[in-house]
Amino acid sequence: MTDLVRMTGIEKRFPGVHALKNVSFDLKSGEVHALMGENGAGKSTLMKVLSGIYPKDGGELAINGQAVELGGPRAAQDLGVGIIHQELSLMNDLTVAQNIFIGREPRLSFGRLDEAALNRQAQEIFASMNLALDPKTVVGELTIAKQQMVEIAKALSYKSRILIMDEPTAALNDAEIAELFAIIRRLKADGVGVIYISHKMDELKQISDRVTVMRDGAYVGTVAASDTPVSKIISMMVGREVISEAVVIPDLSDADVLLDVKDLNRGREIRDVSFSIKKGEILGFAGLMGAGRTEVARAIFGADPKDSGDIRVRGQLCSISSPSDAVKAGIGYLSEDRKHFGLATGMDVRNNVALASLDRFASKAGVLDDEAMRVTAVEYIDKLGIRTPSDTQEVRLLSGGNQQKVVIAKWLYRDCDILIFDEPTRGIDVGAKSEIYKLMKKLASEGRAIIVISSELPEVMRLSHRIAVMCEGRLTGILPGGDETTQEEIMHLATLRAPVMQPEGEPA
Amino acid sequence: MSLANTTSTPSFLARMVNTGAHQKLLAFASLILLLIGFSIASPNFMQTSNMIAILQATSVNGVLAVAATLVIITGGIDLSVGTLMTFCAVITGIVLTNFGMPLPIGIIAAIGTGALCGLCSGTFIAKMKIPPFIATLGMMLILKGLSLVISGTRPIYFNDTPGFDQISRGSLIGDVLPMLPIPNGVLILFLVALAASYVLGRTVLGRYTFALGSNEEAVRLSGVNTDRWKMAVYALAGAICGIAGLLIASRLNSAQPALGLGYELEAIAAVVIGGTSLSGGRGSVLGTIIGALIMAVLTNGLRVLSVAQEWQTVVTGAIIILAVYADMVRRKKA
Amino acid sequence: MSLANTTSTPSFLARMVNTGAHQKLLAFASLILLLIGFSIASPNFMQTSNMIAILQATSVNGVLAVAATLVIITGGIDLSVGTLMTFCAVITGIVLTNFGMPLPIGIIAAIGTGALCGLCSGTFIAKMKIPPFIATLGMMLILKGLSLVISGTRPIYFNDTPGFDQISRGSLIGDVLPMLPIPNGVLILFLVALAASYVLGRTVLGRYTFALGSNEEAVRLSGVNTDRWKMAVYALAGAICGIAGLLIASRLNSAQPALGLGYELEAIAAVVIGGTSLSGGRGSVLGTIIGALIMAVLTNGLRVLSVAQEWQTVVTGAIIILAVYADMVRRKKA
Amino acid sequence: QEVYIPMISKGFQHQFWQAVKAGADQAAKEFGVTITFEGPDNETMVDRQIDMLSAALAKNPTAIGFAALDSQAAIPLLRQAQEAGIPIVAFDSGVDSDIPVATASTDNIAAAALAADKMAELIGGSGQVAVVAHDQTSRTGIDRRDGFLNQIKEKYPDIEVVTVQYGGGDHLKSTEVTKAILTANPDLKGIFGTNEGSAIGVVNGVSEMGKSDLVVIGYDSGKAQKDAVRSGVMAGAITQNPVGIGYETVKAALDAANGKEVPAHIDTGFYYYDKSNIDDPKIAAVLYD
Ligand SMILES: Nc1ncnc2c1ncn2[C@@H]1O[C@H](COP(=O)(O)OP(=O)(O)OP(=O)(O)O)[C@@H](O)[C@H]1O
Ligand SMILES: Nc1ncnc2c1ncn2[C@@H]1O[C@H](COP(=O)(O)OP(=O)(O)OP(=O)(O)O)[C@@H](O)[C@H]1O
Ligand SMILES: [Mg+2]
Ligand SMILES: [Mg+2]
Repeated sequence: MTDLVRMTGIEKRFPGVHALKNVSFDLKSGEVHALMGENGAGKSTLMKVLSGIYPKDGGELAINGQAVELGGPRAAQDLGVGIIHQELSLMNDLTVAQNIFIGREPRLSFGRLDEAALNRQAQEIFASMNLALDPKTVVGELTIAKQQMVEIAKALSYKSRILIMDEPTAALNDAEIAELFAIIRRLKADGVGVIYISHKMDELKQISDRVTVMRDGAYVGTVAASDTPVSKIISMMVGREVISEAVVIPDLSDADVLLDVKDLNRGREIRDVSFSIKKGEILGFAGLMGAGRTEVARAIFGADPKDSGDIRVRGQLCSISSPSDAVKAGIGYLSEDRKHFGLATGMDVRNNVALASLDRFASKAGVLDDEAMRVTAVEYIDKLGIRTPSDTQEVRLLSGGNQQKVVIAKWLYRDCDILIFDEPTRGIDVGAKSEIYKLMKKLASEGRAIIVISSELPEVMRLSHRIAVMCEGRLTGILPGGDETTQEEIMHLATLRAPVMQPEGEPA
Repeated sequence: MSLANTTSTPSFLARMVNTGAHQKLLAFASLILLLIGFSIASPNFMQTSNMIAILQATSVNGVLAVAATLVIITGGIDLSVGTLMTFCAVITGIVLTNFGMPLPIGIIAAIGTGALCGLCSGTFIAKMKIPPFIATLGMMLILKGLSLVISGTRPIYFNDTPGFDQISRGSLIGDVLPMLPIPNGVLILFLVALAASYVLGRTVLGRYTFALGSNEEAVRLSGVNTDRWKMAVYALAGAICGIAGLLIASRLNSAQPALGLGYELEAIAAVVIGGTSLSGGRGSVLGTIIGALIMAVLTNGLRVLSVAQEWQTVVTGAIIILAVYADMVRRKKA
Repeated sequence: MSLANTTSTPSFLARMVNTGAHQKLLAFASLILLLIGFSIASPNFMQTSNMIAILQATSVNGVLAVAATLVIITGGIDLSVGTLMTFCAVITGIVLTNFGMPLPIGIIAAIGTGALCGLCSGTFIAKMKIPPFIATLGMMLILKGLSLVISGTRPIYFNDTPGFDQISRGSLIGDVLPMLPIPNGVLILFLVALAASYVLGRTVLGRYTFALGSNEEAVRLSGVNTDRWKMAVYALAGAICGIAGLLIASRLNSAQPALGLGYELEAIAAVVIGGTSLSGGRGSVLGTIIGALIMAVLTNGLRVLSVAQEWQTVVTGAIIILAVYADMVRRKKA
Repeated sequence: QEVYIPMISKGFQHQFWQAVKAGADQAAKEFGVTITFEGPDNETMVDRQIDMLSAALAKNPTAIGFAALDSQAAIPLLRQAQEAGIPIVAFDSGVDSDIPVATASTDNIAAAALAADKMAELIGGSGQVAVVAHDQTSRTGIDRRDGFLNQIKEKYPDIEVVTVQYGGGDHLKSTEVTKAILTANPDLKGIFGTNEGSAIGVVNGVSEMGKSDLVVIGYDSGKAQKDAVRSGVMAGAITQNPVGIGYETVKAALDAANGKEVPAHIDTGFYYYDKSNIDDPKIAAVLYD
């Protein structure tokens, strides 16, 4: 087999960061080569060098055996390099099909667009992905998971020989991941080389042929995926073993109910959702993409208006019409979309950590104590292992996983009694993940109530004391956590569609 | 998983009306309400001649607002539309009156000058990375000064070019349908709007216009030469300002070199009232035209009602806020 | 995992100068270059009296630009700064001249009126979700009209309030240091800029100003009452316009009700030349002051050189573009 | 039927136009007619003025008073009015057409020439002077500037007009313009300000620069200008008779509508006033606050 890509001695520096130190990497035709490493290890940066977005500061890059200097993304595309970016880079105001074919629209004469062909071709790609998506939907209206699918479709449409996938499954759940893997296998069979970046360790064995590990911007090693235990790879990444502990379900029979949601409704997205959560409990929310979990969380938090429904905190009826009401009532919500809803990306780490709690740093006259903010930020940088040159670095310059940690830090510091985490570990590396799990468990044991929405079933199962499952806006059931519940049971509830004609008043 | 059903693409006109048809019809409602209100308040308002006066008053502003729409959809802004219009008018005046060229050359000169100046702004913005506000503010001042310089600070009259005033004042429609003496200026506005709508909705340039405003970086990362397309949008907007220059010169049968300042704000206001977002990525020419009509109806109606001038200003301000507010409320409901 | 290196927080003043100190110093370079250029071109330019005249000319515009800076950092825009200034001046005139109140009441009236009108704009924007451009355009027209209405379209003179003109024209510094007769207007600009810098850099309001411009939705989802803070920013900007109203009224020893239109564009230009981004989230008062100085030096210098008016406009436009371009190039290098 | 006469002016907010409006209002009251008075924000907005004229025509007026911003641009609409039998009276400036039945205006060129004579007299027939004008392109701006410049050129060869700069009639801008002129020309002996805003700007600029020996000649009146003349900061000023212009326009319009003969040209006159004659009843009558 020929080497599609050969990178040797790649160097890249940013102000204050030596992001790539003498990194080597190669890719063969027809293989899936996984690239692993902690948050901020330099994976995305290496891929951006390969796809012509960043110029490299040193080293050699050969594509199809030819040494090349890439002048820009177009040059890389022309050499057959396609990339799915870690951070979604879509045009929210355009439709799905228009996004996929941006720059390569089917044209008629005189620069006219062939919109019919555009939609048809997009539809063909979706069909090949087994994806139900109207090509004419405006991208901004899609959930983050669907947007991720659009990114994948876009990358596939290039029919690239070298396909880079930077955390394509971060926002996907098992069903979609299975579809994606089927696609990857087809591509492999066609001789496409795939570079696959993910923090989900279980995916490695399923899909990859070789694994390259990076740490702190440097190359650590390359191993065959089939005969290397995952624990070995993890220790290569983290430099130590990561133990995963099974969930221990505390006895909460005497605990007070902290949050009680009754008959929450909003349009077709949320239908009669009722549940309650006790002090010290971790309630997991499972469901397929678009099941309505995010919608429920946003409605409780006051981010979206609700049609009806009562929310009681500690038995007290709360009228929550805005997030500030929710925070006052002691509810915090970590959004699934950090870029749009979680971070003030132009501001620095320090301010983002303090964003929900500025009042705590202010004197009566409203003057801020910057020193106290710095101390706090540094404390969380340390606690969560946020990789940043300083607490005054703008968050947009951090790696994806480190940005996620900043959002988590913001809510940890706010210290709410009820915390809703929507996809909290999106893009977070294994080591940090288990740290975050530990933190959540600690928060719960301190008497808080935690809701975890996650598309990763193992995550839900490893954390939750109880598991709520949603399908099409309805809460289809609440299962006990721990070993008693199997993935199959959850999946059954997650696909439990409502009968077409649901009789009035029947419980969901 | 099921497959989405493929629907066929509707015809262009249907699409034009349909793109967020709901919204547009609702914005239309503010306009209709204004028309009804003024008709009730004054019997003189709803005359054919006054309706035509309103349309005529919209023509120049409307064309400028269409130009501004294109730029604003890319996420930029164009403060130079008014003075560019004047500059093009002056150039036409020189070509036709001082050089005695035939009319078609004058028309080409106006549109060409507009495109060229637009291209300049576009180059400043795309290549030199100057913020659109500054680049077009600079152009606005440069063109304002140059108009005065090349005209010798004097108006240029088109008395030697018979028929020049017919470009805007004549009425091809009126010649055929005498009851409907719609001036050509209005016809031209309509054609410009239709063409701009077509470009936006159906061509590659239009697609990139929206894409640039939506997420320029993503477009660039997709390998599109964003600089070139951005320059093209500004050049097209400039060419449209050239048409506005012809219209105003024809309406005044003269090129008034000092005119044009303040027109940019009115054009941008029409665009925003029409529902185009100043942050780019969304907008429509139809909305802009409705926005321009709202402004023109408001101004004319208050005058016909003989409202004192200082109160006209107050009421105009209040109604602009209310119209947009009503639109917001309706959109939320829709 | 590495730990971020902990740096200690420098003092406020050091911080003010240091926040992107590099950049600011470089923006300063354009200003210095202009000063040097004009000094060489005209021996009359570099006189103390002319330097003071330039500072004096900056004072009103500078204060307005500071107000605009706050709003622009939130990602908004304020087109009403000029007419609000006039409105506040007129209110002061009525309070002092028509009602014969003592001076302090007049000062409070101006600032209070400004804050109230700013709060109105803020409410339209935050509560009624009207785009800032439209809300403040509406306010601009409303205030323009109201100034004429309440003044009876006549200027109001402050002859009965002795010392009123000293607010801007007197020189407390000059009384102490006769060689440095810096007018109070300039001192006030300096104080306003310092206060606004402090608010932006050190207070909760300032932090939210930046945060709103950076990502409003994220701030809202952090449980912050974004509406209230946004209204506060507009109110503060309005109060600063009130100060500008006092300054201009004092300089003209009268409230001129027709003045004010066009000042908004100059203010915004100063802000953008000073490096504040119109898309919000970043900016500085120091930059704005430099921007306002660049504009004032340019205007004064060209007048001192007796450049013909039409060419003054052309050159101003070109230099604005060049100054910002030079800034861009330098920043990229830095 | 109600007699309605719209006045389409060149401006609105300026004190000069407000004085014209006051005269028109006075006539309206006296003759029992309804008037409206409108004008664009500044004197460059030729097309805006035409839109105003269109709206006025929609109201089926008895007659129209019109101060044209451009001598030709409005002719088609004026013709339309003529065809509808609506008489037009031009005021302030004429129109290149015989449609207006009368024109009530001031001879700005002669008035500015008078300002030049006074300036020459006061500075002793030689030295440097400057002009702070209000507008580069409007009729009044051009006439007053050129009236002054031509008179100086023709009659006073020892006087040099060093610069003409424009402050847009804005008090503050005119102040800054004046200061820049004074900086550039330390030997300047006099400045002519061509309208109220310009003249006040000159006075402000001169006083802010601490110059006391400068001859300032203004134009129009207004409280500040009258005060400046009284206190001697301003040597004197030209005044037109804006109240008279407004009054005569309405009167002529009404007469024309009633089929009476009206004089084709109504010269409302101009005067030079200074400390000595400012309280003269004839002068005081044409000054406004
Ligand atoms: N444009 C930039 N400017 C400054 N620093 C940057 C920039 N881009 C990346 N970095 C830094 O380079 C390092 C590597 O980042 P990179 O995004 O490659 O990490 P990653 O391995 O993809 O991490 P993750 O798993 O969190 O996505 C990080 O420390 C990051 O903060
Ligand atoms: N901004 C939006 N505009 C329109 N529809 C939306 C929007 N956000 C979500 N939806 C729709 O609401 C439904 C519920 O979506 P939601 O994001 O709550 O699902 P979820 O269970 O959180 O799944 P995911 O794993 O995708 O986050 C879906 O049908 C989705 O398409
Ligand atoms: Mg990454
Ligand atoms: Mg979700």
